[in-house]
Amino acid sequence: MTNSIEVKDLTLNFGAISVLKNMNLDVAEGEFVVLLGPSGCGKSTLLNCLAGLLEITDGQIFIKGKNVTWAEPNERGIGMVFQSYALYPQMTVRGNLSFGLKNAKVPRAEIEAKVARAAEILQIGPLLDRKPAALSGGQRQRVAIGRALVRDVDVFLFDEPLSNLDAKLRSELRVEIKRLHAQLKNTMVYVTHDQIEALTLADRIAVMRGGIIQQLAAPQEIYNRPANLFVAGFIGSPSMNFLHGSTVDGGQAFRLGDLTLSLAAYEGGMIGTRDKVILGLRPEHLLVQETAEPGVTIPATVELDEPMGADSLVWLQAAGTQMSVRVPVERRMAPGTPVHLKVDMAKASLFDATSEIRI
Amino acid sequence: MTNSIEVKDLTLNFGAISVLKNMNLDVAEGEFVVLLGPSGCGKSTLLNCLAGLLEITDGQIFIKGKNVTWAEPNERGIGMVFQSYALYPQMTVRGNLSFGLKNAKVPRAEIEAKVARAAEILQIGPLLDRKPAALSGGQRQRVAIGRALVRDVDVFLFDEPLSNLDAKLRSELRVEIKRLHAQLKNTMVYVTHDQIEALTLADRIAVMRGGIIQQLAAPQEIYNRPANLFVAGFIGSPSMNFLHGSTVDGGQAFRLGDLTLSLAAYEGGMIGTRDKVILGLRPEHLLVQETAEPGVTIPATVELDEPMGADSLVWLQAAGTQMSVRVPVERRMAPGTPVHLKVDMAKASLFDATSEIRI
Amino acid sequence: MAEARRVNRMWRNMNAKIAAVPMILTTLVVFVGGTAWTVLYSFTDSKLLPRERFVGFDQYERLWSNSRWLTSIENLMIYGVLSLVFTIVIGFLLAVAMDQKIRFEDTFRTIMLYPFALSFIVTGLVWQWILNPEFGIQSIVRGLGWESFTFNPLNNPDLVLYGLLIAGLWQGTGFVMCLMLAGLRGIDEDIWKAARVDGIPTWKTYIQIILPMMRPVFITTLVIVAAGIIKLYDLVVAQTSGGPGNASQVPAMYVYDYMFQAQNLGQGFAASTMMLLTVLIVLIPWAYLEFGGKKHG
Amino acid sequence: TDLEVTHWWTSGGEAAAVAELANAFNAAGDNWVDGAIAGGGSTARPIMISRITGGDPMGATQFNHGQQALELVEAGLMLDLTDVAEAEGWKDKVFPPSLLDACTVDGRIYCAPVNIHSPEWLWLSNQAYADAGLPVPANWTEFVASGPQLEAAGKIPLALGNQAWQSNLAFNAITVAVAGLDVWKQVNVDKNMDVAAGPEMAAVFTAVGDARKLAANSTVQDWNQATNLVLNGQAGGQIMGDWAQGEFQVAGKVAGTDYTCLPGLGLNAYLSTGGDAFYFPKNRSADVEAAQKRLAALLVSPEVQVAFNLKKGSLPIRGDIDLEAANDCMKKGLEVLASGNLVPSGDMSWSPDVVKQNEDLMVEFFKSGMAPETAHQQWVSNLESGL
Amino acid sequence: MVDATIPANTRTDAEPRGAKPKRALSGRNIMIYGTLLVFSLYYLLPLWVMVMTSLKGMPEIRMGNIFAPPVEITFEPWVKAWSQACTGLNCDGLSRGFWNSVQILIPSVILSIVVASVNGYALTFWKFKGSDIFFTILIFGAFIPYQVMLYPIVILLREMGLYGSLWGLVLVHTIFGMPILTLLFRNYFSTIPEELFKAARVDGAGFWSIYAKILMPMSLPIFVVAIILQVTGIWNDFLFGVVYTKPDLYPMTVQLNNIVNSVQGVKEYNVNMAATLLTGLVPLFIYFVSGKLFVRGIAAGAVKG
Ligand SMILES: Nc1ncnc2c1ncn2[C@@H]1O[C@H](COP(=O)(O)OP(=O)(O)OP(=O)(O)O)[C@@H](O)[C@H]1O
Ligand SMILES: Nc1ncnc2c1ncn2[C@@H]1O[C@H](COP(=O)(O)OP(=O)(O)OP(=O)(O)O)[C@@H](O)[C@H]1O
Ligand SMILES: [Mg+2]
Ligand SMILES: [Mg+2]
Repeated sequence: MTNSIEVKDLTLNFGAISVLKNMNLDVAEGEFVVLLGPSGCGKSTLLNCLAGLLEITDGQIFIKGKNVTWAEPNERGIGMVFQSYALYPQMTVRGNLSFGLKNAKVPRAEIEAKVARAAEILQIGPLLDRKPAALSGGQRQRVAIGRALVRDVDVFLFDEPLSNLDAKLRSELRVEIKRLHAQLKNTMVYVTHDQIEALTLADRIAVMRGGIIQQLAAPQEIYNRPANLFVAGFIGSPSMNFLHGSTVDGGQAFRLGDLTLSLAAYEGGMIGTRDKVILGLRPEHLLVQETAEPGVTIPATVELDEPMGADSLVWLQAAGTQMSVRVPVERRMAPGTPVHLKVDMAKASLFDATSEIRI
Repeated sequence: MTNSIEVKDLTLNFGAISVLKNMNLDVAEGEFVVLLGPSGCGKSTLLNCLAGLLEITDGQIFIKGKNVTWAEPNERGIGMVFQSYALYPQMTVRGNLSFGLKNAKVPRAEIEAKVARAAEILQIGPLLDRKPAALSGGQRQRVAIGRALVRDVDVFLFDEPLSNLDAKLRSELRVEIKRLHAQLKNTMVYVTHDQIEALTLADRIAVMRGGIIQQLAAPQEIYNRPANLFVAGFIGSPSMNFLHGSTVDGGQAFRLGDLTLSLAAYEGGMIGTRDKVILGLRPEHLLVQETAEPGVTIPATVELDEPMGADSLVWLQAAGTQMSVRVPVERRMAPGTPVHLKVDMAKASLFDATSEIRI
Repeated sequence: MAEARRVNRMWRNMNAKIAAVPMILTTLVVFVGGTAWTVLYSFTDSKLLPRERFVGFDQYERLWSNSRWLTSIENLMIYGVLSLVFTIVIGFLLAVAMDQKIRFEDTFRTIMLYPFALSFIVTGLVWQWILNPEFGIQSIVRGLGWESFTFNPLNNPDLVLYGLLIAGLWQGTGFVMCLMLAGLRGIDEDIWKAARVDGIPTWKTYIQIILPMMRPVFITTLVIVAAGIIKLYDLVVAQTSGGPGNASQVPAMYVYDYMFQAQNLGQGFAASTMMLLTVLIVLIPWAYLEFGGKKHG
Repeated sequence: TDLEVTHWWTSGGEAAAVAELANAFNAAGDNWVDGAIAGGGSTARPIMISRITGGDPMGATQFNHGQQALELVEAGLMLDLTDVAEAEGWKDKVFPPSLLDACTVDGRIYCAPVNIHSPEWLWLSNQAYADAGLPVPANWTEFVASGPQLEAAGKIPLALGNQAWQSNLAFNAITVAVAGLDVWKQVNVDKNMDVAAGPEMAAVFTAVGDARKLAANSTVQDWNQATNLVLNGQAGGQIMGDWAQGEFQVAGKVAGTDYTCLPGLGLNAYLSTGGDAFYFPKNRSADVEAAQKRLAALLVSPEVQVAFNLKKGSLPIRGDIDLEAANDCMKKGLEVLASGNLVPSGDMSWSPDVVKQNEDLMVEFFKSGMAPETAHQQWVSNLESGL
Repeated sequence: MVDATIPANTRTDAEPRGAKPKRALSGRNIMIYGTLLVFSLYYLLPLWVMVMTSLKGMPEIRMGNIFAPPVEITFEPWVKAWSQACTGLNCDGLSRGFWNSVQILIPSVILSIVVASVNGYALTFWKFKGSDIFFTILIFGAFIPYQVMLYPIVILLREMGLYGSLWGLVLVHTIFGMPILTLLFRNYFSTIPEELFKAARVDGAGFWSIYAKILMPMSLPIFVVAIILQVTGIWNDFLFGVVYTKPDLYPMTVQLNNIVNSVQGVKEYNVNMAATLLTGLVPLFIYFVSGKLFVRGIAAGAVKG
């Protein structure tokens, strides 16, 4: 048994509403799994089930091979970090860190040692005697992590720990969490709806929708080979461009009106001839050029040009829809300019329009 | 008087605290100005002064050449869109849109025409009879804009209109606002602390700190030639890398310990020999390569590698500090790898370490 | 221009200023004016009608040598402390019980809250009746065969305050429970979760974490309950008339009796002034916390 | 004309008496608007005073004789009744004359006395004594002596309401009875503080201490509840004013057979002559003023005096009328009155402030273990505050 | 200890799965419901006694047990309390006060709530110099015993020419309701985002129209709380009703006081209880009907420090 967390057939209903549906999830020892999905898809609910904060309707949960389905939260060997930090406002940082330990009747000296160690790891030593109200957002977040840290748990659960912070701080703390993970080697389950966080932090990402895991895979796999249309559309900002068409010639080519694109380079399953398919192209996998190349380019007209610092996002009208393309920021394009978009079919995704599953 | 907004020596104190200090700002007819700055720097305060929602301590405000310093908010010809939408919860969308017109005793038929037009522009026609609670975040935002739209104002003021939305919606609405501006050609003043928004939307960006405008210029100018250290560090994500060193040989080269970089390609003022300067290098202006090139490269060791979808951020230890570099996502780098960073000095920024001003 | 600015400032928000007039008048004329008037006349020897014959601190000297007044003050302090402690403790306990996702919450809440709808006069009468030794609890228990049972607080000078307390708590705790319940419901759910993950037992979470977090609720409650205690009058009049003897006298009764019955306004005003002084002593720290604290924090 | 009359006569006997006044007034073509306020003078007086000073006066209002309304008169808020008094010849008819003196300020008359109330009565329950197998005592001394036996028979020897004024009334009654007329006068009229602090009064306090023991088990609030205890034989006796008689009468009890009354507690048959009077606050309307004067005249008229006092159980304020219908007790009172054994009431000689302080003192004394000596000292200093 | 309840590394169907089984009669539940029941008894006892006593005849009351239900139910005490009980010469019970109370109640409740809510509104959104000071004094006013203010208010009303009139009393209720109500409204309004107010100002709405069109419709919960508190307070008021009006306007509580205090021989406890219940009916009804809204309203902002 090498899995740190095993979720078996987990179902959770709130009254008549089924929030998690027969879910299975294995997390390996030391793995960093990110739960990603739109608001209300059940991410927090799943996390709360793992922590024992919600009573599940059916199924089993194992942590380190132990069945903890009925165990109390503090008996599960988990630590949890909340979005709103949930620090105890009237206690100092030290009090916050040691409260759980004191309660577990850990000897004083040991508590102090643990607090000191956590403070060192998180670099909050000088803050130990302040109250949470006197801390900045990032510092509070660190204390919240520290509270889990002192308890020497095997599994860390994070519920959107960075979403209350501003962009700059967020990117700093992201790096810090990643480093922490590298240092502690704990198992971590991390909820977010920020893609950048998911992509940068995760060993594996579980993309959820409506209480069901849509795809569980490594970030690059999810980014490059999304399992279905939902995952493809959800991951990546700006979104993947979708072209609704059909495959012809036994799957040799994609056709949309006059446009035909060769699928020779496409990496996927058996394509065959299909009436309705959707071709997904990421903005950075399209190349803007002046010349047309039959079977590889799509003619387009520039609509708008959004410089974003390092690169620029160009919005174009192409194949009857709006598409976006990423170009270096030096390349300014005037609205109305006719151009051609060269498709890198090796990096494209093709979906069946009915089942929405990747072909 | 061709300026749409003129702010003259504006000062605003809250009691003893001076929030805006002797500020001057001219916004041209039809211009899109973004106010950007860290939290608490006075962006909202400035906007509220423009709108007449705060009583200023000193100075004058002109809108369309009229002195509106003492005018009521509704007499200033401005419309305002708030971060939390601030829709009237008990009124339908139609009620929200027409409330201001009704207050102004506009005839009924005219109100209807205006509401219909705004609904069309914003594509909220089918929502007119819903209450705000029954709208999605993006729809609410559109209604909030509509409320300003119906009033046919010259100036639109936006206070972080997108910051409550999720990333996906945010990028969609950003494009929409830009298109709206192209269509209406109103003057717009837009507060945000999201750089992407600032960079993509603005004709000019005003970067503020502590109630003072640090730099007011076009986005690319701000990005590439930040006026001072604060602007340089604030704009760009991940942040610009800073190297603390000195200039030698009458400004021919930058030196940090053993490292010497030629400043021949640097585009700036008179450099001269200075004891303390700071060299700013953006992550995307560094090239990772295996070979050293004296005077142009910095030796570095890979620390961490953050894949972010399209590209990947590599954190390195170089020249005694931590630096980040942007590389294509395909290029994975193992921690510990020694590499060399090639500097594109034409895109670098050099600051005097004392005055923090760009040289 | 500076002149124009000032004029402009004056006329801005005219409606708001007009709307505040009732409040300003009430505070200035009634509360400040009335108080000042009372304090001023407390230095006179006014009898039935106020008159400006100043006698210095005579009224106060008499007041503080009057055994009824001293008893009243002592009673108010004992009753006040007990009442504050018990209302808050009971209110909080009940709110905690109500917060356990129980069944019939509506019913329980209505039961606890309805006494608040009844006036102190009614409360006093009913409890006088229930505590009456001839009809009430004492006679019932004796009727059950326990002949020596004695429960006659209203006629025992040592116990009469507890008799008042039973009635006062009956009337007021439900409302405090509502305040507390509302406060409990306002606490971030995540705090609870964090405490559970930390393995803190529920009771400990309430005492060590939730209680300190409810400070604002406690302050509101304290203001409301304390205001009621200082004004305590109707309940005493209805339940004991201050008796037996003077054992349940309270300051408000002293004020009323001396102003109107004894026709010694000066003495009544002096007693009022002392009561107001007490209020100030209680309120100044509160005002400091409420307004002063915010500015500095 | 409508005339609003406020008063605090709300018990059974009192209400019946008021009805007599109202009927007489209505019969004369006016309209008596009754403004009864229950709860006794202490509840009602503040309301009355507020209304008079607030500028919304009633047509007429009850006060006790004496200083209660003095300042209102001095402030010019009360109607001058001198012309009515002269026309009706009150000076000659009102007896004892001290009653009219109490209505007179600077030679003008401001109130119409309606009755004489003497508080110094001991009411005894014949049935209670029969139950205990004891003879009905003839005076306070015997009553005190019979106390323990009564108690042994399961009776409350002395019924006493909890309200402060009742304790004070008992005190005053015992003072007159135990210390006698001279001491009373020296203390209350001459205000001789040496006498007040002297041994005679100390004896009074000892006597009151005895009364305290007898009343230890009495827990009722109102005076008529206490009377009720006597009336149905649960208590041996009660010190209460002559108005208690109204209650016996309403209950159909007969003086002499069912109950016994001892004026001056059977020791010194002196009665103090307090009582009720009506005042007429100044009013703007001339109509009302005329009606007020009509009512004033009516109140003192012989027919009304007879009808009213019979119901109320109090004594009439004129010496020239014949109360044939009066019962045993009233007759005893009339005799005392006729013989001139009168003392001025404390209400008339002391300010309400002093009276209130004494009430506070007495109620505390009766319900606590305060030593008689302490109470005595306190009492003297209370009197001194009113000098 | 953990291992005792959670056997490690074994997978059978017998081991924990799904929801944790619960005992209905856990110690915790017994304690919670036990506490609630005991207190409910305490709260209900007086009501029980009042209702039972009011349905008994005097003879039965004299026999003793106040907690026993009546052997013979009689509604006579109710009839008597409502329409026959005497005070002085007036023998029409509570009935004559009822309409007076209603007449006093309605304008007093409306005016006091309007004034207090406007105060709260001004104190939240239109702060002027010194507004916090006025607010502090107002709170101070909440503590002033009414007896202290009785006399100054008599003078005030006399000078305004309102003494003895309905409007004088309405004014008094407005003044004394102001402190606590203003506190409630201020706390509630301060939870409403200021942006909403700003948006309305940009839309050209003035002081009053923001109040009436934007804030009022949003503030139902706190208005409910205020109405409940005021109805209770004003309906139950005795002191102001009797001191600042005249007999034509005396509220029901004055009759109640008269009935309760006019002892004719023995106390008629049954009539007293019936009168008490009758007087309390209006506020009781309001509590029974809107108790839920009351708690919600309080939660919605009244308890914010
Ligand atoms: N106590 C509850 N009772 C009923 N439904 C609930 C409860 N808690 C959550 N839900 C529902 O369960 C669903 C999942 O909620 P959950 O909080 O897990 O979403 P989430 O993925 O964490 O969303 P977010 O990103 O907004 O935090 C939602 O539709 C929510 O409405
Ligand atoms: N009513 C007020 N009284 C006192 N100080 C205030 C008030 N409103 C704002 N401030 C202070 O003025 C400064 C500027 O506030 P402002 O709201 O303009 O910042 P901002 O740039 O909009 O920040 P954010 O990005 O967080 O919205 C802050 O330091 C704030 O604390
Ligand atoms: Mg969530
Ligand atoms: Mg802002």
